[in-house]
Amino acid sequence: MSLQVMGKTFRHGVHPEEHKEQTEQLPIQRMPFADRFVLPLSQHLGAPCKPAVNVGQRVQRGQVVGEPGGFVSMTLHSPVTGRVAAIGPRRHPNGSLVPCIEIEADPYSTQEIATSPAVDWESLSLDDFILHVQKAGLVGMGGAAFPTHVKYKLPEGRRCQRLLINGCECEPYLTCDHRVMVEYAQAVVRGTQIVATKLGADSATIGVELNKPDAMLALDAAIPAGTNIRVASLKVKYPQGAEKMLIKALFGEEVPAGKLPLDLNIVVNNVGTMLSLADYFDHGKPLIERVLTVAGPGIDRPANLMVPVGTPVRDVMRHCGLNEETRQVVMGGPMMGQPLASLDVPVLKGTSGLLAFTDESISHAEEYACVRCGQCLEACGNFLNPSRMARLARAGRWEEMENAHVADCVECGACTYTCPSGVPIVHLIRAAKAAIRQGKAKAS
Amino acid sequence: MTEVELTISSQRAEPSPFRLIATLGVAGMISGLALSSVYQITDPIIRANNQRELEEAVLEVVPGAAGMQEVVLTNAEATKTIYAAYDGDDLFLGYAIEGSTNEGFAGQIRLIYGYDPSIKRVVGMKVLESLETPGLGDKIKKEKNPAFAAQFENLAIEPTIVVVKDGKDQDNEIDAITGATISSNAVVDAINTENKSWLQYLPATPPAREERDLTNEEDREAASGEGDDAATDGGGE
Amino acid sequence: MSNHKPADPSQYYAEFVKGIWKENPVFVQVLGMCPMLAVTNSAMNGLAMGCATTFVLVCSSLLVSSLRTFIPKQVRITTYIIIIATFVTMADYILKAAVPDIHKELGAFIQLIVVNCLILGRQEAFASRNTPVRAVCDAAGMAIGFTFALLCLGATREILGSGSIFGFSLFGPNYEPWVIMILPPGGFLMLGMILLFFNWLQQRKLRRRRIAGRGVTT
Amino acid sequence: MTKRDPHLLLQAAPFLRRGITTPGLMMDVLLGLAPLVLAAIYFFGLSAVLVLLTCTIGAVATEWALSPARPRGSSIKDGSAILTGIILGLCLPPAIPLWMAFLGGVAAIGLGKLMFGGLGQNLFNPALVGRAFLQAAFPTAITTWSQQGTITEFWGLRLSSWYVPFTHWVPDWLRILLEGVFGPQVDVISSATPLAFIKFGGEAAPFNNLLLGNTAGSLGETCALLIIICGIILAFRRTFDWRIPVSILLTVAAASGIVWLFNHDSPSPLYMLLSGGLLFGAVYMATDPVTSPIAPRGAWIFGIGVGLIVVLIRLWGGLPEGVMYAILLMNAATPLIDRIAQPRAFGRTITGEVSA
Repeated sequence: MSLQVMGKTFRHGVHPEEHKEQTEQLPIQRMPFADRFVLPLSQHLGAPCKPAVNVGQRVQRGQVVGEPGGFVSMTLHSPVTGRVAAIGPRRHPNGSLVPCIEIEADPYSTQEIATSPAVDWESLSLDDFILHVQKAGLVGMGGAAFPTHVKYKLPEGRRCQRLLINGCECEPYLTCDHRVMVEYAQAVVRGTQIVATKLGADSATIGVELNKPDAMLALDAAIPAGTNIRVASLKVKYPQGAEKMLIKALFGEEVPAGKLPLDLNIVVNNVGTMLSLADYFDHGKPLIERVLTVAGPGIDRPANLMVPVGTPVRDVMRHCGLNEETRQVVMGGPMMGQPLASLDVPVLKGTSGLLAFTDESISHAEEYACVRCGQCLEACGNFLNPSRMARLARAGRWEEMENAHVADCVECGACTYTCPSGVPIVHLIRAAKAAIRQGKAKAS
Repeated sequence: MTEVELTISSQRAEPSPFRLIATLGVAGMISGLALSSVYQITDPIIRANNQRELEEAVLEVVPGAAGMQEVVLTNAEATKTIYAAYDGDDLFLGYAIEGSTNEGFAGQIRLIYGYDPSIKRVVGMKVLESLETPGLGDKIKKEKNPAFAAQFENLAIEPTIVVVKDGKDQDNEIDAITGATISSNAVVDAINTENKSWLQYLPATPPAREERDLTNEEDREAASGEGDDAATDGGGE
Repeated sequence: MSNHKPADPSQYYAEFVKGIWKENPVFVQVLGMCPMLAVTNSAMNGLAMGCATTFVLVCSSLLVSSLRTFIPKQVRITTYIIIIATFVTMADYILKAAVPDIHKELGAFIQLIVVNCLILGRQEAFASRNTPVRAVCDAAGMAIGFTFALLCLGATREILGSGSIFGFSLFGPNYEPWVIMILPPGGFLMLGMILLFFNWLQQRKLRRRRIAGRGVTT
Repeated sequence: MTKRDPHLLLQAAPFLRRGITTPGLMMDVLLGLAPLVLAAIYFFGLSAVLVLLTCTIGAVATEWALSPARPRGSSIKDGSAILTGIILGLCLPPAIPLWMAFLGGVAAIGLGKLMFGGLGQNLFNPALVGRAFLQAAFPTAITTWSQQGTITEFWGLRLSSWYVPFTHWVPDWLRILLEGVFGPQVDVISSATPLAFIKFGGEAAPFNNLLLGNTAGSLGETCALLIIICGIILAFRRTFDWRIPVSILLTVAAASGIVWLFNHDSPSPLYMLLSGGLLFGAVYMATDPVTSPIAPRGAWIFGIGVGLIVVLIRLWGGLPEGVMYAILLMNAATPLIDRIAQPRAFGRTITGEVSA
């Protein structure tokens, strides 16, 4: 066994209660097909894709319904066999109305996936490989939904020296990556191997926090002999899943502010992305479904579910038994997730979890005056001064905030989690960032 | 005509340097005149005030004194004026010696104390000037706290005067003011320093009372009548 | 400017009264803080300082206003300073001769009246633009306002800091003086409180006026 | 179909909170002070209770009366006023007249906190402002220390506690009444603190007395051992930044140690550490988060500054004790320290440039 017992970690950060016991032992189940699917044309960072189908047209599961609208854009596939019911604005989980393709499922279909046969990745050139990743519709599945192929487009003078697979899953409640690593260890390792080979990485590291020993064992067992893939153990800490923190924890190197891991010749991917990538190259199956965790005190039957992308949240909730007392539904993790105003929004490619909180479980933080206790400084993995940021944001002193490196903030929420005075620090920072962006837009 | 108007208006806008200097000169001259006349009137009064103050201090620190006269002491480095005090019958009572120190809590303290050579004791002390903290250090002043000053009314000086806390029991001890040890120390230090420097140079026999002295009622009245005379006689510095 | 208007006694009265309350140099204009804070540790000192300032202010206003047409613009400040300094030095001598004890307490602050911005300010803002009578009215008003302020501060500080007023003990020998009140920080504290009080008065007046105004309209 | 589900609460992330609140932190400090309060009562009897209670009442009443928050008094809930009152009480002498203690509480909150805009805005430690106000206003009363043991009975009270406001005098009827209720009342026999002893010529107090608190001094500052133990516990609970007391104490020890090496007449480092209000100040007052630097590097600078000023005042200043002024001075320097001692942001150099 090559497992380290003592995990590595970064400095600062917080230790929220994990709450993972609800679902971490539950095997991944398949979610039945819903009646209707809503596919926002923009489920990723970058340009939205262009619809490639017409209203009324029949589509097969896995068929392309949207073509990329540029390099930083993705192909979109139908998650279901059925008929295009509408193309038009629908509610996005973030509350805004965005152009979507709405597909009505065919209740009598066998739901065969329209696949091309497995791709012979070994013979592909790097550029063709990148094109294929784009065609597979792969985005970062940790939450940010950054188009995966863009990460592989190495700029001049950079190379992928180290491939880093992020299996931290540091957000409380979420266990989907955990289950993926346990149940699809082979595929995850295979995906890692494909990317490492194609990018010519010297080594590949899968970072897993110590609270998932079974995942570490499964991955370790799945790594074929003679490869330079290894599993590294990390202490449990939030926000270790933030890529810069993860790099610091594992390699002790700091990604310069405002730069990308690539500047240190590192490429970081999520384990879920590796699973989908392996699926595509081995079975020709594009990203049309993903694993997510449905949990929280407001859920009667918590589960790790394989859910077709585009499934309405309401259907998922109904499937898992949303109970009456639920007062808040969050898409994503409890630290960085998005509160939902409506359940009639679709599951996206980047959705890692759906959490329901009841009245008692919601932390109503009563706000007191900031006493400059410094807890937020000790929480901030980016070594910023959140207390000062909040103060400046309240005063509208944007320029000083920029000088205090507000742009470096990854909005992990650790400061707000830890603040004894209940100051909504990260919320203020987000508002400030928006105001700064607006000011800049106006100025230019 | 227009030319004349022009010159006038330009003069108004920009007066010649001469006019500026002249204005200032005149202003300065008038001011000087006014001040010198006020000075002429007030200066004798001010001098008399100072003299009276000194006298009062001398008479206060030597109990029973009614008159004084200056005595000039000389040692190797310097000279010092002290004051001999006499009672109503011109009998010598003791000396009044001025002392000062910079070791006060808030800087300089000036004081005067009475010394009776016949019994070798300090017989009185008065603070002339101090910046000590009101309510604390300024208790060295008699008018603020009679108890402290009273300790100097019969105080042995041999070997030196010593400041103690929690009650005096020797003749040469001074009980410090609570919370103002530094001020108390400063007063005693000032006296000790003067004693050390000057007591050995005191005349062997007390100086006899001279004829004319400002402490006499008639003389003082005369002095304030003829200001200049009084200033030269009494100032003496 | 206004010297062409016919003289109206009520106007003089207005010039006189404004400095005492409405435009009080200390409480409203917050001028002359240096002597204000430095010498007001007793009512007597405050009063004496006020009188000295009154003397200087009234005399120099009269002189400046009388000579205003003769003094060239370029050297006016210098001339004002000469005039003010003369009266200040006079006041210094007179106080020294008449009340040596108080003079000793006030010390250098008598000389520092020269740089009291209230005095130079009145010359520049008022005396140099108005007739002598108006100037004297204004100066007297301002000076009385200033004296009143000094007296207020001096009295409160003396009462709290020494338990006496004008040297007369108010509370008997058992009074525990607040030493801080006679020290410089006490000056700041007391001034702050008095300014607070004045602002409160003003706001209350405004509020009342607003309420009264509303009453008329409805 | 895309309407909002009305029962859903929209609240920004994060949805989890650590569950530690500011009042909780204040309570932590209060619990950390409890042993000192008990020790004060043990050493100084009922007087200690009265002084602490009066200070606290003064502080809380001022917070209630002057705070602009609506509803009135809601700012009392954070517990900071109570804490200020107790800390102020612990740094006062046991025999201080109660009306002065009350006034100290008023000044602490009024001048020290609310004037700056309330909790979190104040530049100076409120308790110290109250203490400094009393020191400046009533220098005699606040430096009249009574020796422990002058009152043997717990119920015996110091007569000076009962002075009628604005005076130093107790009317006869009150005296008789008090003696009827509490037994004999005693006039204060003043006694110098260990620091005053050594400063103004006298013998040093034995170390075990300093350690166990058997000396004259303020209510809370005498028992060094207890302060050290409570301080260590609070530091481990991360109630305050351990760097501040540690750097203060190390600096005092080092600076006075150097002086002591050259001049054995000056107090030894150990004596400096254990006597006076140094330990109490370093543990409970310098660590006030509002008025001390927030970043770790700033905490070190702050602590070293306090330590140096303490040694300067104690050895060369006119006062026997300098902890209060040292902390107040460094409080004033805190915004400046915070400006120069920001944490080094991730991926940046210490000057904020993007690291290469």
